[in-house]
Amino acid sequence: MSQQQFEKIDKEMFEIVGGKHEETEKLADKSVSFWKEVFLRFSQNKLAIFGLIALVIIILMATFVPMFSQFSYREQLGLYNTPPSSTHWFGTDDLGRDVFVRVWAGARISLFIGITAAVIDLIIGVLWGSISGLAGGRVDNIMMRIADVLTAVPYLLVVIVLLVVLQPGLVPMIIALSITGWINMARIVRGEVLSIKNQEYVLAARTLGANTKHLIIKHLIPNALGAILVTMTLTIPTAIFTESFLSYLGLGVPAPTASWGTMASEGNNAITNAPWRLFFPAIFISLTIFAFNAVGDGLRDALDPKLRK
Amino acid sequence: MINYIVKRLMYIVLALFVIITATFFLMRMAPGSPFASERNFPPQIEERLNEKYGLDNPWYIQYKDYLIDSVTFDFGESMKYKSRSTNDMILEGFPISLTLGIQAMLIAIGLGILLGVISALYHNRFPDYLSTTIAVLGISVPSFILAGLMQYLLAYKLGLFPISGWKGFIYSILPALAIAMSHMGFIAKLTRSSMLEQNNSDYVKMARAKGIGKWTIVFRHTLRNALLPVVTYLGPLTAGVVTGSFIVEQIFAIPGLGKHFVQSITNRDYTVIMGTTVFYSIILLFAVFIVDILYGIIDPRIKLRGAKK
Amino acid sequence: NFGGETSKDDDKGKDGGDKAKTKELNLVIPSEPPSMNPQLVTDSTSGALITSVFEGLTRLNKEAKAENAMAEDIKISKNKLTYTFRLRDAKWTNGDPVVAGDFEYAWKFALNPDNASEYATQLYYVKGGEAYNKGKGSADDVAVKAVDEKTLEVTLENPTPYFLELTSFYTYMPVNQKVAEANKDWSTEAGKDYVTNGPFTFDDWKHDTSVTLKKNADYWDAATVKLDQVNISMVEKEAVAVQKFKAGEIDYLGPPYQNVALDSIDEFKKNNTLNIMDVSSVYWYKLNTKGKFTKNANIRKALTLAMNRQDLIDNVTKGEQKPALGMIPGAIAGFEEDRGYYKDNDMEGAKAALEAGMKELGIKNASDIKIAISMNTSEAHAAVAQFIQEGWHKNLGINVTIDNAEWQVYLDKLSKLDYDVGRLGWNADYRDPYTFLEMFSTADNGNNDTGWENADYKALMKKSVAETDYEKRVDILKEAEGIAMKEFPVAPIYYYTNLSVKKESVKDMGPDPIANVQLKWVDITK
Amino acid sequence: MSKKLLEIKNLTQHFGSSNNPIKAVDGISFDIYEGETLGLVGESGCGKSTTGRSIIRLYDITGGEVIFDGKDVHGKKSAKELKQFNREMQMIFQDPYASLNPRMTAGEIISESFDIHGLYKNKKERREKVASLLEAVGLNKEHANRYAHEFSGGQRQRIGIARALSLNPSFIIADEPISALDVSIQAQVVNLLKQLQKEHNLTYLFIAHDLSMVKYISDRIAVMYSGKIVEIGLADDIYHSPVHPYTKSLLSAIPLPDPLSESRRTRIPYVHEEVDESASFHEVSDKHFVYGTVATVQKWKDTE
Amino acid sequence: MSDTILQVQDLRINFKTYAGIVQAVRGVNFELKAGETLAIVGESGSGKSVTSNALMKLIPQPPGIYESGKILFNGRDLIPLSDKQMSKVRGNEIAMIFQDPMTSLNPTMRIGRQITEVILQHKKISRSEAKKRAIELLTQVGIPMPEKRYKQYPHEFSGGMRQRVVIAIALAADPKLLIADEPTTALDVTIQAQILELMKEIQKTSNTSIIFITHDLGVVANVADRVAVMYAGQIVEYGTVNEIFYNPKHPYTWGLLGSMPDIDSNSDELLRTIPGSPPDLIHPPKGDAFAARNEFALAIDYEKEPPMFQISETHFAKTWLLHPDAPKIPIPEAVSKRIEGYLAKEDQLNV
Ligand SMILES: Nc1ncnc2c1ncn2[C@@H]1O[C@H](COP(=O)(O)OP(=O)(O)OP(=O)(O)O)[C@@H](O)[C@H]1O
Ligand SMILES: Nc1ncnc2c1ncn2[C@@H]1O[C@H](COP(=O)(O)OP(=O)(O)OP(=O)(O)O)[C@@H](O)[C@H]1O
Ligand SMILES: [Mg+2]
Ligand SMILES: [Mg+2]
Repeated sequence: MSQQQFEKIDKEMFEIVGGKHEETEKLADKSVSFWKEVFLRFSQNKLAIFGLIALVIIILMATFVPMFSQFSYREQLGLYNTPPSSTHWFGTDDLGRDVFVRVWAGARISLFIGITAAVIDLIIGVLWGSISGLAGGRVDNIMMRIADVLTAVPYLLVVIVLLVVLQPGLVPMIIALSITGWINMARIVRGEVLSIKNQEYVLAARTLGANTKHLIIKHLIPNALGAILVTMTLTIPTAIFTESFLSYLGLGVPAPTASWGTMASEGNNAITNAPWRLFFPAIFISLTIFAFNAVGDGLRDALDPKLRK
Repeated sequence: MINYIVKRLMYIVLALFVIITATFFLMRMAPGSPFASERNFPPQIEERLNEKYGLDNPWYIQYKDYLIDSVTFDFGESMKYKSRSTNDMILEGFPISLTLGIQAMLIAIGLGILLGVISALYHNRFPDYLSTTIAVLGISVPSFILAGLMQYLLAYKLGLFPISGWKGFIYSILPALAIAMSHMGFIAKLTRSSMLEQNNSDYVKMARAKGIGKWTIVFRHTLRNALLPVVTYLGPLTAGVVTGSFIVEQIFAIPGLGKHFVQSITNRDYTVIMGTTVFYSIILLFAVFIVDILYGIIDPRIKLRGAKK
Repeated sequence: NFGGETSKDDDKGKDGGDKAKTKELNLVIPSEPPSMNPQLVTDSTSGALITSVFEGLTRLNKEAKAENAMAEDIKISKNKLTYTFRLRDAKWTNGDPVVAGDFEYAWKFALNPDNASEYATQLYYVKGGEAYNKGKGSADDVAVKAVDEKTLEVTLENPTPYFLELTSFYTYMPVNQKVAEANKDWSTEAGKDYVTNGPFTFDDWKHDTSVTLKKNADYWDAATVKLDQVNISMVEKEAVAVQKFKAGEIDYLGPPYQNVALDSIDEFKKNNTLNIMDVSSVYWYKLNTKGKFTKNANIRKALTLAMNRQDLIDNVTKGEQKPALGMIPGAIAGFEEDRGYYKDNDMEGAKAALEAGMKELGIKNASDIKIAISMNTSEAHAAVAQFIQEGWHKNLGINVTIDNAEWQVYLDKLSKLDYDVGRLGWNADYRDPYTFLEMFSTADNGNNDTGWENADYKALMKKSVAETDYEKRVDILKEAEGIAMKEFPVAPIYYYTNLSVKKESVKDMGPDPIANVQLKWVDITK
Repeated sequence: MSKKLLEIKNLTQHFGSSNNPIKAVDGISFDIYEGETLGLVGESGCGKSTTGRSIIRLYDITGGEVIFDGKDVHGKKSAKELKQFNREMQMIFQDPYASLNPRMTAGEIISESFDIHGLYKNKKERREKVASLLEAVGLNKEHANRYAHEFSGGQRQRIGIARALSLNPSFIIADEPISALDVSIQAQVVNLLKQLQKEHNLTYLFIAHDLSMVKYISDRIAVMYSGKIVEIGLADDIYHSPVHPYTKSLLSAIPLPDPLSESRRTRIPYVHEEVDESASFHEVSDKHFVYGTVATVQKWKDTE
Repeated sequence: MSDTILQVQDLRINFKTYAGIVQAVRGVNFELKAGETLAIVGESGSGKSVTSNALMKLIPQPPGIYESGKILFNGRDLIPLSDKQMSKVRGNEIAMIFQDPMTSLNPTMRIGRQITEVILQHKKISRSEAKKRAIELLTQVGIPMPEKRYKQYPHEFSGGMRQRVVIAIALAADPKLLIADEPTTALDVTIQAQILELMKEIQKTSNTSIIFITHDLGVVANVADRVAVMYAGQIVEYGTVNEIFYNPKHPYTWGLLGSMPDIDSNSDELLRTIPGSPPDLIHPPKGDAFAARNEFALAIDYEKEPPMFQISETHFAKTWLLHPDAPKIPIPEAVSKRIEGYLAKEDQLNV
C-alpha cells in the first residue's frame, strides 16, 4: 500500500457521507422515448429523408399544378405529339394535350388510388393475416384457403362482373383493387404473427385475459410493423398499375381524366414517335414508388427494436 | 405427417370446389356470350351453338357438367378455337410458359437474393443504397414498360436479341428478364428485411466467433433462415409465373399459356376459362402446399409447430 | 421447351445463297386462326389463309372481279336464278380430283344446323338454304346439286347480282368430302388430312405460333403462283409487328396481315412507303333513338354535325380516311360523289339543331344534356372518342362522358339499347350499297341497335331487293340513305382506308378494291 | 393447515404428434395451499415451465385436472368466468426482456389489464393506480412513461411483477423470475415477492434453478425430473433429508461462494432408474412424498 | 503457469446511440496467464459482455467504438487487426461460449456440421477426420450416442445438451484462450456442475486459459483462480479467488457477497440488497461511480475517481476506503459472519 503515491487530499474529504441511492432511481433528464428515437433514426437515414421530401413535392405539385396551369388536362390545343418545349415542358400528346398538366392531374388519381388501396389492403390484409395466424389450426387453414381461392378465381372475370353491377369511377375501382390486393399482405402478416404470437409478452397479455382484438391491436400489429411497411410500399405500385388495367377495362376514371398508369400504358405504344409520353409518367411513377420505398425502409429500420441500441 | 398431408389434400379439394363454383357463377353472370359478334346470325344458329356446347341446359346441369369435367380433366372443345380441345391448348402452352417462368424465377430469385444480401450486409452504406435502388426500380417499372423498352432498345435498335418469337434460348432472355424484374425487386426487399433480422441474432455472432468469414456466414448460416419469408412469397408467385404472363407473352409473341387466361375470358370461351382456371388453381394450391412442406425442410423446428394439434 | 426447332430456317437472312432461288414471303397475323375450316371461319385472318389454300368456284382477280376458278364454265339461267357450274380438272393435294360433290357437301355442311356455322347466312341466297339452316327444311331441299362429277347446279332464292362474287367467298369453298367424312377433325391440324385445292398447301401449323404455306405444285394455275413459301407468324401487338417490319423480318404489313400501328403512320408517311387505299367500310357512331336525349332527332343532328372530321383524320386517325358525310363509302360504285346531306364541322348548323332539340325537349341549359359515348375498349377508339367528346363539349356546351367496356359487354349493351352514342365500324361483305343500309330496315334487325325505324325507308329497302338493275337500285338506296340522314340513327364519321407498307421487292401485294390481299398474285423480285 | 387453493390431479401435457409425443409433463399431482410458496426445481427441460403454463391455461392440457379455488380451470368457461379466472391467477415470466412488449411504455404495460377488464376507466384514477403499483414494486411514477428498453433488467422484472399484480390476483406463478438477473437484483426481486406475499396473502408457485434462492423463498419444494414430480415436501425436509437420488444429486451440486470448500466438492452423479407402472407417491415423513416403487423408495431411504 | 497470455491495457469502449455516447467499458486493465481462470463478476450492464466481446473484436462497429487501449494476445495487439486477420484468431486461438445456448446455435443446421465447420475452418484436415474429431468432442462433453446426435438439429437437444455443444464448438480448435460468457445461467445445478467439471478437465489437459463471466458467486468460487469485480464499466476489485471471497475490500464486492442467500439463511429475514440502480453510462457520475449506492461513501467519492489501490501482490481495489486517511471500515457483519463460518468449517476439516 505504501508504494503508491497519493496527491494531497483534504482530510474532510474522507468523512463518511453515505449513499444517495434514491437519486439513482430518478430519471435521467433526457430519456429518449421510443418514438423520439424512431424519429431520430429515421431522420438520419438520408435515403428516407430524400423520399419524404420527394413525396411532399409530388403531392404539392399534384395539388397545385392543375389548379394554376394555363392549360387544362383535357384541353386539346391542336398541337399533336410535339416534343417538350418551353411552353409545354413535357410536350403534348396525340390529342394535343399538355403532358405536364396531365402528369400532375394524373398524379392526383394515381396517388389517391395508390394510397387508398394501400390503406384498405393494409386494413383487410393485416386483420386477415393476424386473425389467421393467431387462431391457428383449422381457422388458419380455412382463412388461408380462402385467400388461395381468391387468388385463383380469374380476376378479369370478377372485374367484368363488377362492371355490370357498378358504374365506373373511383369507388368501384377501389373495390376492385381491394378484392385481391390484400392477399399478399395477409400472407406476410400471418407469417410474422406466427412468430410473434409465441413471444412471452403475448403470452403475458393472454394470461391477463386479453382477447384476440386486444392482442392484434396492442401486440401483433405494432411488432409486425416492419414487415407490414415493406409490404405496403409494394402494394402502392401494384395498385397504380392495376388502376391502369382497370381503367382500360372501363372500370376506372373515364377519359379524358388522366392517371399515371393509363398515360404510361398509352405512351408505351408511342415509344418510337413520342417517347416523352412514356418517359414522364413512367419517371414519376418510379420516383414516387422509390420515395415510398425509401420512406418505408427508413421507417422499418427505425422501428426495428433489434436494430436499436 | 401423412395425416397432415391427407388433411391438406382435403382442403385443396374443397378449395378447388369453391373455385370452380365461383368461376362458374361469375362466368354466367358476365354479360356476353361466346358466340356474340358484330354481325348477328339467326337465332336458330345461336340455339344450335348453345345446344352443341350444352349452354341450353339449366344452370345446375351445366354446373354439374363442369364439376364432372373438372374431376375428369376433360373440359371439352374451345368455343372460340373451333374443335381444339382445351386440354391441348393448355398442354401446348404450358411447357413454354413453364420454361420461361422457370428462367424468370431463377433470375428473380438469384438476383433478388443477391441484392437483398448485399443490402443487409452493407446496411445503410453505399452498396445498400445501390441495391435498394435497383430493387425499387425493378418494382416500379412495370413489366409491360420494361418489356417494350428492352424490345425496342436491345432487340430492335441494337439487334442483340430477336424482336419476338420463340425459337430458341436467345428468344427467352428478354421476356424472362421482363417477367423477373419486379419479382426480383420484391424478393430483394424481403430478403434484405429478414437478413437484417438474422444478422442480429446470436448464432451469427457465434459463427463470427468461430472465425468464419462474412460471406461464408451468409451462405452457410443466415441465408437459409432468412429465406423463410421469401419462400412464403414464392409459392403463389411461382404458380403465377409458370402459368405465363399475358402481357410479356403478348409483347414477345410467345405462344405460352398466359394469353389463354385473358383471351378465354374476353372471348367468353367458357370451356377454356374453366380449364385454365382449374389448371392454375391446382398449381397454385399445390405450390402453397409445397411451400408449407418446404418450410419444414428449411427449418426443422417447424415440423413440431405444424404438427401441433 | 422452345417450340420450334432451332435448326429450322430463321426468319432473317433470307437473302443468302440458295434462298435466292426459292421465293419466300414473311408475314404476320395478329392471332391464332380460330378455325381453318372454310365453312366455320368467320374472321378475316382465317379467311385470308383459307383463300390462299382453298379455291372456290370463282376467285376475285386483282380488281376484285370474280373470275372462273374451279368453275371452268358458268351458265346462268334467264331468270338469273339457276347457275350451272362446270368444273375444271383440278386435284386435291392428296391426288383426288375435285368433284362437284365436294361443293355440295361443303355447302350443306355449312347449312347443316348441327354444325352451327356462324356464316351459314352467306348461303341463304341458295334456295332452301335458310329453311334448312333454321331447321325448317331438309338437306335434300337445298338447291345445290352435283349433277355429275363435274357439274354443279345451284338455284337461288332471289336473283342475286353479286352471286358470282359470293362464290369466291370462303364459306362457298369446297372441301374433300372423303377426307372430311373420314376425319371430322381434319381442319384442326396441318398435315395429311388437311387436303386443299388452292394455290398453296397448308404445310405447317404451330398453334399460337406460326403457319407455313407452300406452293401447291398440283394447282391448276400453278404457273401464276410465284411464291414458293409463305411464313406467317402470329404477333399480336401492332407495335411489335412494325418493329419486325422495320427490322426486315417481315415483308408486308397491312390487313389482314396485321395493321400498321397508328403511332408509326407518321414515320411511314414521311418516307413515302405508306400505301393508302379507300375501302368500302365506314366508322360511325350509332345514336340510340330511344335514349334520354338522343331520342330527339335534332339533338342527333347536332351531334352529327358538330364533328370536325377532317381534323380528326389529319391528327388522330392519320390514315387519310375520308370524312363520312353519308352512310355509304365512296368506294361503292355510284356513291363516289358527296350527296350533300350535311357539311363536315358545321358548327352553325349544329348549334341551330341543338337549340331546336332543346326546345323540343324543354331543356334550358345545354350543360344539362348528358351524353355518354360508349365504345369497346381500345386505344384507337378511345382517341377518337376523346377528340369528339372535347369537340362536343367545347362547341355545344353539353356534358359528354366516355364509357368503355369490354367487347362482349359492349355488344350486349348495344343490342339492349343501353347507351347514348356507340361506336361501330361496318364493312361491306359484298360490293353493294345495300349492305350498309339493310340493318336499319327494321328496329329489331339484330344489327340495327338504334331502335330506329321508318316506314318509307323500309319500303325503299324492299323495293331495292327486287330491282335487278344496278343503276336503279343505286337511286333507290340513295333515297333511303337520304331519309336516314335526316333522322340520324347513325352519325357517320369516316370511311376507312386500308393502310399497308411493304418491302420494295414485294410485288402485286396491294389490296384489291375491297381490301383483300391474295397471296396468289404476289411475287418477289430481287 | 390453510385451505387448498390449487389442486393438480394427474396433469399431463404432451406436445407433437399423438403417436410419438413429447411428454413434457407426464402425469403430476400436487396441491398448493393458500398463502404458501411452493418451489419447483428440476433439470432444465423437465417440464417446469410447461407445468406453470398449463396451470394458467396457456396450453390446452392433454389430460388431468387443474382445480383452482374449487373450480376446474380447464373446464368450459364463459368469457366472464374466464376474466374472473385471469384476475385470480397471474404469471411472472422468465425473461424480463422478452416478456415486455418493446413498443409499450411501462405504464401501458401495467394498465393493459385495465383495458382488458374495463377497470379504472377514469384517466386520473388509472394514473394513480399505475403509480401505486409502480411504487409497490419499488419504482416511481415517472417510470410510467418509459419504454421497456430503458430499464435495467431488475427494473424490467419489477414491471413484469407489477403487471402480474395489477389485477390483485391471489395466486402467482413465477417462472424463473430471477434467472436472468444479477445477484443483487435477484435479492431485490425476491425481497419484493416476499414482501408482497406478506401484504396481500399471495400464494406462489416459484420455479427456479437456484436452489439456495428456492430454499430461501419456499415453504415447500417439489423436485421434478423428466415430466414427473419425484419428490415433494417441506423445504427443510427436502434440503436436509432428501430421499430421491435425483434430489440428492441436485443438492450436492449447489455451488457455494466459498472457494475452499468448492475445491473439495464431490458431486453425487444421478443415474436415472426407470420405474415401472407400480410407481407411486410414498410418504416418507410428514408431508414429504417420494415417487417410486415400494422397493426403490425403501432402498433410497436405506442409503440415506 | 507463468507466461502471460493476455494483457488488456486501458480498454475503453463506447457506443454511439441517439441518446448519447454510452461509455460501456471505461479503462479496464487485467492480465491472464496460461492455464489460469479469471472470473468476471458484476452488476448486469457493468460491461462484462462488452469486455469479452471486445477481446474477440466482436463489437459491432457502428455503433461500437474502440476508444482506446490495447489487447495484447501473446504479445500481439488485436485492436488494429483487420476482420480477415481476426478470423484466424477467432475460434482458433480464442474461442467463446455465449450466454444463451438456445439462440447461439443455428436452428437450421445439424449439430455435427456446426462443430466440423470450425475445425475445417482452422485445421487442414479432411471432412471425415473432422467428423471423427467432432464425435470425439461430443463424447468428451458428455453427450450420449454422439453418432446419432451428430445428425440432429439443435431443437432436438435439451438446454443443457445444447450448452455442451456450444462448449464442444469452442473447444474444437484447441484454443489457447476460452471466453465463457455466462455459460451456465440457463442450466440447472447438476448440469452446471457437469459443465464446470468438464471445463476444468480440459483446462488441465491442454493448459487453456479461461475467462469466465457469471453472476453466480458459487460458480466463481468453484472455477476461478482470479476474480475481477466489475462495476459501471470498470474493474473495481481484482484478486485471487481467496482474496476476493475471504478478504473483500470494495464495498460493492461486500454488497454482492452479502446479497446471496445461504442454504441456512433464515427465510423470515429479508435478503440484503444493494440499494439503488446502476449509473447511467452516458453521463457517468463524477468521482466513484458506486458512491451513490455505497452506505460508506466518503465525501471525496462524489468528487474524485479513486485510483486502484494495491492491497497485496495480487489484490487490488478501486475505493477511497483504502486511502491511508480514510476511516477504517470493517467488512459488514453479514458478510464477515459468513466468511468466518466458512473459514471455521475449513479449520474443522483441517484439524
Ligand atoms: N410448445 C412446445 N412444443 C413442443 N415441445 C415443447 C413445447 N414447450 C415445451 N416443449 C418441450 O417440453 C419439455 C419441457 O419444457 P419446459 O419448457 O417445460 O422445461 P423447463 O423445465 O421449463 O426447462 P427450463 O428450465 O430450461 O426452462 C422440453 O423437452 C421442451 O422441449
Ligand atoms: N450495441 C450496443 N449499443 C449501445 N449500448 C450497448 C451496446 N452493447 C452494450 N451496450 C451497453 O454497454 C453496457 C454494458 O453492457 P454489457 O452487455 O457488457 O453488460 P453485462 O455486464 O454483460 O451485463 P449482463 O450481466 O446483464 O449480461 C450496458 O449499459 C449496455 O447498455
Ligand atoms: Mg422454463
Ligand atoms: Mg452479459
